[in-house]
Amino acid sequence: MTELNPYRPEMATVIEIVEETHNIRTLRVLLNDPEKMKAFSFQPGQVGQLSVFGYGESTFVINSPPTRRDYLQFSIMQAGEVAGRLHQLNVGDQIGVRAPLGNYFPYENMKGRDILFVGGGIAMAPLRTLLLFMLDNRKDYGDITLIYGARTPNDFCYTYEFDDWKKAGASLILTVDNEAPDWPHRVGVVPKVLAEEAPNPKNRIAVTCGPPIMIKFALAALKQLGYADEQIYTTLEKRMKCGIGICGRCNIGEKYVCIDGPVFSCAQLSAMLPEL
Amino acid sequence: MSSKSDAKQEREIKIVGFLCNWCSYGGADTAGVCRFRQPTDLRIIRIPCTGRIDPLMIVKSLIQGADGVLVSGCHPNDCHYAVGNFYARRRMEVLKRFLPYMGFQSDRFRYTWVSASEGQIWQQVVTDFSETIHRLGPNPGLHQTVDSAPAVSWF
Amino acid sequence: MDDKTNALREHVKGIFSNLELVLGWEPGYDPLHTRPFYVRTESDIDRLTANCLSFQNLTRYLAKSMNAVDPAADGRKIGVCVKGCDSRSLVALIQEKFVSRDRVYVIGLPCRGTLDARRIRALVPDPARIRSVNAEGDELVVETDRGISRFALDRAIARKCLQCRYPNPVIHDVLIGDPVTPRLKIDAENPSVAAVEALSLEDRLLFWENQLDRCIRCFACRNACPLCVCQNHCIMETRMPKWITQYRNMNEKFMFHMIHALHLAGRCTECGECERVCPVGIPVALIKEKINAIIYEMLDYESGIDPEAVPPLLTFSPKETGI
Amino acid sequence: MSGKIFVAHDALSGLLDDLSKKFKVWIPQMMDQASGHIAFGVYAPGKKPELTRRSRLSPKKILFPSMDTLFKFTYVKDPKDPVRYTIDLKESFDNGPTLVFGARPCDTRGFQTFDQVFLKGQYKDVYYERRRQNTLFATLVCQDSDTACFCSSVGSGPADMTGSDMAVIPIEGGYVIEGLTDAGRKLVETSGSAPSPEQAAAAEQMKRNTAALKIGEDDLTGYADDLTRRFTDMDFWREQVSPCITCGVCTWVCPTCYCFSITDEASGMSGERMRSWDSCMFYLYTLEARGHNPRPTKMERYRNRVGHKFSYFPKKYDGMVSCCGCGRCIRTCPVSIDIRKVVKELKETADDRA
Repeated sequence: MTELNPYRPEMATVIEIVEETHNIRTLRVLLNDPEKMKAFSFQPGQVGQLSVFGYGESTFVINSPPTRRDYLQFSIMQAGEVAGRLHQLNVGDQIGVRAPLGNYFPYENMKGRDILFVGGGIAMAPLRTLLLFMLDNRKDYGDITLIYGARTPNDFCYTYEFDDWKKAGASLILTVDNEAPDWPHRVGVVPKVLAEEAPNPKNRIAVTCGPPIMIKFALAALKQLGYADEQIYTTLEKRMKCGIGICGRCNIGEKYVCIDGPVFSCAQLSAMLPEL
Repeated sequence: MSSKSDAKQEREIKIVGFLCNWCSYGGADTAGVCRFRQPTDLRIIRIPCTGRIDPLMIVKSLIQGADGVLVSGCHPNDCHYAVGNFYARRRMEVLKRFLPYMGFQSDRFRYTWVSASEGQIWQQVVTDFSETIHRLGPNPGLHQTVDSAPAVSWF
Repeated sequence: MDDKTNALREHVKGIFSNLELVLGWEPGYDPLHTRPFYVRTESDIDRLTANCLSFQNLTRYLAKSMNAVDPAADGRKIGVCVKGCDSRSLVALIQEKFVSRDRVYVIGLPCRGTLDARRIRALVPDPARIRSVNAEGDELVVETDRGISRFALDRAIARKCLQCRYPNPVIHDVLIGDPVTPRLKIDAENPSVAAVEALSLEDRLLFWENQLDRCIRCFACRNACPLCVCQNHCIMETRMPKWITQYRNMNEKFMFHMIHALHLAGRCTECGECERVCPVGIPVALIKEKINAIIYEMLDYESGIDPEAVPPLLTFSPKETGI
Repeated sequence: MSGKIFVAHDALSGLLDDLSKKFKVWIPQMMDQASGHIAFGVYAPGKKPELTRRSRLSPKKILFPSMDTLFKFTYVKDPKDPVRYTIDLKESFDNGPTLVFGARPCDTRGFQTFDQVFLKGQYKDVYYERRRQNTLFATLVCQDSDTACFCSSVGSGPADMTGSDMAVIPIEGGYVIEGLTDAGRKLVETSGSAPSPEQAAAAEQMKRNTAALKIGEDDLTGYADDLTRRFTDMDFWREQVSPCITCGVCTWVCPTCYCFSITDEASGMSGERMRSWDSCMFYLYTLEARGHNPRPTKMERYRNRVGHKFSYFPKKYDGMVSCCGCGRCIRTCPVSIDIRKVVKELKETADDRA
């Protein structure tokens, strides 16, 4: 096979598994071909299709940043057939990877500006890749603030990294939806905390990602604070099969989330047909 | 399903047995404990009650090439759950009468009632059903392509 | 069905203020086709038609496209036009509590048979441009670009209609037109089923394989069926549980039709919609007709006659013997 | 040579016999007499092409099978350490030389849509590409439209030979077959004898007459923005699709509907990944793993179908409508929904309708 077959996955091995929460786990994988692993290049925000042969394929964002190349990291929430199977894998198991796919966060345009991350639950994954990328290029960016919410204190991912993030120069605001015993941080849904915190929109870019309902209210809260559409970026999620703009199901009007997305600015979103 | 004579006995016969946990599975156990001689063709799937049987399980087994399907549960009125086998009885009888209409040999499917103490009867049931299936030969399955087929005109 | 368009419109006009909407038919894209139609406003009533082309069974919309169980706040009902066969589906839906009797206003239309577009295309010399289709007595008159053809109505009506035993609605709030004499007696043997049974076992398998091999798994038969009520949870489409793979081979096609038929055992009312909508012309209803015959013989039950009855495979009788 | 041959009616099977030695030849044929079901099937001696009546199913499965294996996989255990294993992947391609004989212009034109999506995008679909490169089309100049046909409304016509390698032109006594591409001409020249001047003239005349026919009353291109305007008018969509039973017939019979699903089927240690036709009319088509569905009802799903063909596709591909006007969706729709009417009414305002 000399020509490139976009449906053919690269074989990869699971080298490490981190149980993040009761229903989210992180897989760290390495492509089996060391040459390909070395040559693998991607941008923050791009996704990969993970295959468990016999179960199917599913899309996950590569949440390790391009600046750290020891492995590719994917975080998976248990939902559906493939994700369910990914949750049963052990270190050493073989999976297929088709990556990188899709577009990425326009981090060049964000240089020199303050950054606000707004995330909820598993949706921290796409933010993590950009956050770490920025922390690894810290001098290029201004203030970096992260508002991260989850249902309960046990639903946060990457808790073991929070200290590193802070040390690297990010301020973290954590919140849970409801009061919880011994919870030292904020309480309330993300959009509410966002409104209370009111980060100044001047020279700032907001990147938000979360469940559809959170996005809806977070966008409203951001606009309330004076953020312009061009200042807000989000990622979209759709059911995908091919991931390469052919199979047809992830379209919003003439845009395909798999190749034209998953990253969209709010300005792009308002120009698209309202079918989320 | 037509049995081709040359295909007969070419491979091992496989019979799927759906056995109720409370009666027939116990019956099969009793037969084993008593060391009654039994044919080895049966692959047993334990089910909680014959009421759990979806006729589609039987159809799927036959389509996928099982040579025979045996369903066995508690005697009517003896169901562990009181009424499960009353439901099952109707469904399986409808299926049994329906199979030949679609071209399946209905002898490949049988349902019986055997209690946990009836080891001897279980031996007879299995032996008899196994002999029936051996007489019919392996299930040739569906034809994957049809070149010519009989026409039916209804009006 | 004879043309009852005017009588139907008149009746609906008289009662429309008490109704939320009326399910009826309107002309389709050409004179051989009809489209189900929701009469939502007074002005829609003049689009209604009711004739030998009113083939769709509208009760499927009651079960699958709206809530026909809970009463409306203003007490208005949903009007639904039913032929004899459709009324049986309605009864079955009432039995299974997908429709409540008080919620619907049933407009019964005695029916002498609906046309089968495929048979007509085979009968007229120039099927491409049909201008009009009309039943005149026992004759069907088809006008095409090349002229007028006439032939016996029986040559052009659907298979289910030729063996119709319930041409008159079994329940109705109003009957439009006079009752019709059934073609077959209630306990008559199903002639199509008998024709299949006349084949040998081997031939029957070949016959069904040949028919089902054409299946393209479009699910039209399933979706048109008023009693296939699982909708988006159908086991044909789920992978958990996985009854069916994506292979398009004989095993899967056969299995699909067995699923469809067995899930309707004791429930199918022989409205023939599955067969009519099949784009590849498989006699889908013929499978279910046999199951109905078995149940009639075994349990003396017919689906869709008595709204109070329980479908026989959803109940049992400890006393029954012989099975 | 002229690149044209004449084939008498009684010589047609002889020609197909010859061609089927070099090609897998697909012809429209009668699949079931009782229901008059015509579809494309592989030619074998004795089978008769059905060239006077339209096929109910389109020939799209020839280049885009309803089920297509992408690759086979096998779990291979490491004999030294049975917990470890590797996975063996084998791609499979099925693409011998193929000839489609007797498709209508609309059928052949349907593949233009496929070409845009499968070959000219950011990623190339190698499975389709290989089949496409190995397939020739001998397309029939179409003589018999019916009330559902509307090829002229979407920029085509009954003599449109876009994408065809040969034209099959019916004349008195037989067919003139004319090579249109290099491959087509080459094949034609080695397959028979040239027509007489009268026959050639009759064929030219037939082509001209057919090309002058207008099949379908309205122009259905240029509706891209009307759909956008109508997008949120749910009353409009409710009225259009109330009768829809969300079966997938329209998408299954359509020569341009290309959406597919990819699934794994395995048993034991091996299995295959395959793609199979999928339909945008199905609820599960867009259902996400966590339960959200962006197109939960038939209104959104049908809107997407119409939008895709008449708005999104033209916006993306230079005005090209992804509909070939064959009318199959209209003809086979169990509830007689007419896509021409829906598209036309996109332009009407609320006042027009009242």
